[in-house]
Amino acid sequence: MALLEVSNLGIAFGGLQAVAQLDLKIEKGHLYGLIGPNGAGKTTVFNMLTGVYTPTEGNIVLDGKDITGKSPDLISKAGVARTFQNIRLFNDMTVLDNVKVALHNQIRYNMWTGILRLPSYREKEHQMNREALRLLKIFDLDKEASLKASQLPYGKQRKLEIARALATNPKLLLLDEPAAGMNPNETEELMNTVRSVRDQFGIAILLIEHDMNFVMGICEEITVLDYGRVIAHGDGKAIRNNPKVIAAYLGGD
Amino acid sequence: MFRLKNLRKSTKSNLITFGIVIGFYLVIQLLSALGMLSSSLSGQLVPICAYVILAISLNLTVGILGELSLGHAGFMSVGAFSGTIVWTTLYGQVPNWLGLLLAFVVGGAVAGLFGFIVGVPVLRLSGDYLAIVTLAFGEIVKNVMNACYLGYDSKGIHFSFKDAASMGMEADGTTIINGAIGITGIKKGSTFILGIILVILTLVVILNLINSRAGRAIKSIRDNEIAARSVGINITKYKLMAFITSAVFAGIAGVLYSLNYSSLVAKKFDYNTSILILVFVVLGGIGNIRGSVIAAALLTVLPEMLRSLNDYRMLIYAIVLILVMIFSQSPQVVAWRKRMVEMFRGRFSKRPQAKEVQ
Amino acid sequence: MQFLSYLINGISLGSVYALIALGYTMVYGIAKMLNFAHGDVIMIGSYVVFFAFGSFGLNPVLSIVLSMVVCTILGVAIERVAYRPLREAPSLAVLITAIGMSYLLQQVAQLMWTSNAKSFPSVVANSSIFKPVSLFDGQLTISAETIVTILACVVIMVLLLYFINCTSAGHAMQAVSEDRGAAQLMGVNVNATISLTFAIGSALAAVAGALLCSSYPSLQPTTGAMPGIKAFVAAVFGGIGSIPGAFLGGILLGVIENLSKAYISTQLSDAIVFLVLIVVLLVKPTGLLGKKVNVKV
Amino acid sequence: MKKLISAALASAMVLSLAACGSTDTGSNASTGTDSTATAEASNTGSTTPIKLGGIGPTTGSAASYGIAVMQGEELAVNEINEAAGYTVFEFSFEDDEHDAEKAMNAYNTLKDWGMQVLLGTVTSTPSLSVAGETVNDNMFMLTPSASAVDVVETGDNVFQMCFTDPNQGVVSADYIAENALGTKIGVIYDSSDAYSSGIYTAFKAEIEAKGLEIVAAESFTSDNKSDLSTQVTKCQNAGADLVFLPIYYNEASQILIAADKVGYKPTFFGCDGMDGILSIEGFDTSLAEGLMLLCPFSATATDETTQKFVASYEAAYGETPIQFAADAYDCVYAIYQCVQNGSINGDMSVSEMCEALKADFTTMTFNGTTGEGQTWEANGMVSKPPRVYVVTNGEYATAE
Repeated sequence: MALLEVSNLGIAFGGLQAVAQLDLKIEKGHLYGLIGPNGAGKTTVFNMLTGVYTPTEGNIVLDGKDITGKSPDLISKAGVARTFQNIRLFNDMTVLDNVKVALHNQIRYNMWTGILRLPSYREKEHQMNREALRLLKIFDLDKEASLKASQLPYGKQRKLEIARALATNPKLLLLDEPAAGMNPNETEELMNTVRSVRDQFGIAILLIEHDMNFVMGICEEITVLDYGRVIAHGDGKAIRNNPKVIAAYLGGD
Repeated sequence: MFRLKNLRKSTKSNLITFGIVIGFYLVIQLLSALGMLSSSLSGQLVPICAYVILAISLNLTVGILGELSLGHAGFMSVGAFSGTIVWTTLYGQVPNWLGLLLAFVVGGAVAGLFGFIVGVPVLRLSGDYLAIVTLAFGEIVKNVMNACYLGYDSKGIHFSFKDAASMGMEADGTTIINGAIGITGIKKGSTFILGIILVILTLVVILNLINSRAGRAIKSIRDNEIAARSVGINITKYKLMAFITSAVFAGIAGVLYSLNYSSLVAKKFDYNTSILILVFVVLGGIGNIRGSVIAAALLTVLPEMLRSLNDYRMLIYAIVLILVMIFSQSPQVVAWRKRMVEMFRGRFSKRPQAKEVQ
Repeated sequence: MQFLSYLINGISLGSVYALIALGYTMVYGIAKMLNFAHGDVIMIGSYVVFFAFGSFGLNPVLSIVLSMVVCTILGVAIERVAYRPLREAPSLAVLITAIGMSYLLQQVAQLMWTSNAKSFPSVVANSSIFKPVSLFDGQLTISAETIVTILACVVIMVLLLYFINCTSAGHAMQAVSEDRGAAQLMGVNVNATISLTFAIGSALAAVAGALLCSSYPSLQPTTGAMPGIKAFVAAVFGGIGSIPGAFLGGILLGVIENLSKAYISTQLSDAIVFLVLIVVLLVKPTGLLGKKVNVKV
Repeated sequence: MKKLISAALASAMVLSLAACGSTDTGSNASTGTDSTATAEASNTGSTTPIKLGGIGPTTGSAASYGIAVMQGEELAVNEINEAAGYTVFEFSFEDDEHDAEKAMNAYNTLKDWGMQVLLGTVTSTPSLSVAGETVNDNMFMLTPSASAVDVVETGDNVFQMCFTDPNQGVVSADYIAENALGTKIGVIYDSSDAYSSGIYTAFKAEIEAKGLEIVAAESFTSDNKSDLSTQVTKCQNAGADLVFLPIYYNEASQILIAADKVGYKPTFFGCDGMDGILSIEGFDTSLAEGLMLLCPFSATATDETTQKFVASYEAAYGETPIQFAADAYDCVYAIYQCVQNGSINGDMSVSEMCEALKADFTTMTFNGTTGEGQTWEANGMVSKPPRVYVVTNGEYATAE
């Protein structure tokens, strides 16, 4: 069975059908791309997968568990993590704390342990620091651990978002335009990082990206959306040659 | 390497805060021992402690959770009334230390309960709407307590929302809360040392909470609610945790405050008091606990220090408030201040000045 | 019949709240700040009318115009000196400054005019146009003040709606309200627009002050504070930022307050008003006529 | 850097406050002029000034009452000092904003100044807290206007110049019943105010004991007092032919105007807080025609003491004194009577002075602007003949 199975997913806002009849199947460890022109409903799909929006129809099954319409925090616990198109970091918290927040459900101790500084507080905090620094190191952010997140340059903020998402120990990672605003060198570097994350953590990654080189370069499977509906599905080569996709991107009728 | 440095940093900052509180206590003790402590200052010590606790606890809601509350005095009020009822009814029947302990526990618990009752529905709102609902809560508490008549006699407890006569008490009855007159004849239970102990307790609990797993969760909600949910934070739980903790300490501060005076009226806890506490928090720096401690203490004594200005006292206070806000918060003024500081540094430092850019 | 008389009392009070709430909602909707000093501008305006009309016997309309001029200058000056430097600062900083400004105005008023209450002469009492209306053989009287206040409210509401929707300055206001940065890029003079907002809000405060004190004639430096808060509640109740909402909220608030005084408890009427507010906001978090704002993820 | 600043600020604050304590701060109406005159020494031979402190609201919503008291006390002190030819009293008045906490601060500030007798506080709620503290310090406290009965019950060192609230309620009820002023009684009172609800509670019990019926008991609070029309309408609908108003004159004037608007003309009856209604700037006094009030003082009384007081008060402050000012004026003269008796002088400690004044007050008879032959009981309550005035032709006239 696939890691993520989405069937007949749809959502309407008022009278507007933003996404309809979406089927997705993502295997464990796969790198999967979701592309489409602006306004095609890609981010809306992410929002449904992570519980920000409640789908009006269809099912989302993660690892055999139905997570349709669950709240975002429960979906996070179930193993879906994400980044955001417009970066959403905890700006007034340090880089390290950004990651430690995401370890919330991984390393736990209760409120009283914290307030009374019971012995396990120290132990757990150390464990969190170690784990967080390990993640930051992967993204070459460990030197900036004590900076505020808002003090990081743009590219590093994107990376921090990925590091934070990984801290929740996901089975599936959703990346919303991870390469937006990056120059070719940075994009290249990011591609390597994404690949290595997949290899190191053995997780599936679903990403939205406008940079075709990026998508074609790393995604093993791609689904194309237009006006909220799937218009194509396949590997990079198949998509590139699909006339419907070309039409959609060129804005042809 | 880094880990130790980071831990040390927050611990060091907290230790300075405790140092300031203990230092304040020691200075006061010293002045007192030297006979240099004025009645004016000694009379303000307990209220200062109460306001410091209120400012710290409100900062948890405003600065750490990031939600504006204009009803903090409401929690203070329910805490003060419940704690004072416990204290006056138990007075003389149990040892004083036990009566005090119970008063504070009950005051904090009742305020916390109200925090829960108010918080559950209200925390779904945010921003100015949350602010206005908390303001409404504070005003409801004030109006209800103002119209509340409570007493007991041989037949049991009597209660009315109309007037004293409607309670229908026997002649031998004792009135506890007498409407607008409130509770009178309260035996003084609060002392400066008790106040300082409670300030330290508040600091320990709130600082430790902030620097723990729960505290990070609360801060993450403040910084970005959507992202917080996406990393698995149960925002309702942590919003409530912050809100209730804040209410509990407001209640405790209320008890500390009310047991310092022989009478207690609901009118005291109106929106002006809520706003006063908010002023402490904003002036001290939103989210800055140490700032709240210092601002609450300074702003409590400021109007007293201005007494010699007579009629112009509150006028000057208002002007100071506006100027301090502009001076500390306006981006332009802050930038200008920085430039001035640099200029002075440049002029007085021995280091050669940077070359002018061509 | 009794119910009707209570209802009229409620509408009378509500129309005053509505008038004040219009000013509140304007400033909030466009400058995005809670102007806690609004109630105190009302108080200053009332004093101006009191002296112009009551002491110097100026024509009531002229007195109100004079008061509008004074309040406009005052409102713009307050915005320029106290609020503008904090425009980019955290919104709480502006809130505290507004509170400081509220204290300041009250203190200045006390120093200038003492704290002794003044009995405000009704600006419409001897008017030849507006007369009290007597219904059911005199069993029910609607005072001239109430009629004028409601008329003023409706006229001002219509004018404001016209101004905001049909003039270029009004469009600029809407643009600033939607997105200050974008408006600036589009060439809207944000400072001037916000000043204009304060000017209009303060001019409305002068009218509100004259009518508030005509209906409830006790003028003290603290007169504006509580009606100010209540009107603010009314504005939130109706959906803050919405002009018809302020009108509806104000009237409803006055009616609820007076009916609970009449039938439930005079002591708890405020508690009931605030309770209704909480319930309304929980059911409809942006007020009765407020727009729902979606957060884009 | 920031830490340094905050630490510096904190220590500066502590030090400056300590300094405030050790030196006398300037005070509101300090009349402590250089006391060089020694010729006409008092009976005991000591000319050390006695330090009188006053507390009341001089800012905020109750400021008009506090300021009246301050002026009344100040006037009396000045007159006495001038007449005696040396500084009998030094006087300082502190603001309490009608708030218990601020009143305690004011009290402590006055203690630092060296206050020996407290003439305050003006309003009941702050009084209750301050009275508790004066008991601890054994400082003599004579309040001109804080009339809650709890104030004097706090301790035997606390005395009142005004009638207690229950006393006013009872006397009003008796007067109304005896003179058959009304059969159906309406009441409008301020439920958020200790003074007003205190009178109402006693009034209600007494009037019902006299067999009269209260048909409408309406209240308002300090928050919703701008609109009092519904309360008036309820009294009108209940058919009340006498409306009892145990409230202050500001709100009373609103009620009179509201009643006039709906054409409601019952007999209105007020207590001492009503005095001042005729001098409200802009108030149409014809609306108050027939208004009755139970009040120990009237600015139009013809006795010599009152006339002299009214004349010098008007000369000094440009306004007609209200009962608050008169009670305050009497407070100073009552203390002065004890000085003339030789029972107290400025060299006595606070506690000695308190004991001497307690002994004097419970035995002496005092004639002042608020009544002849005033005496005090050991519990601190004053006993003086109540007077009822009725407003006739825009003036107070003694009721028959």
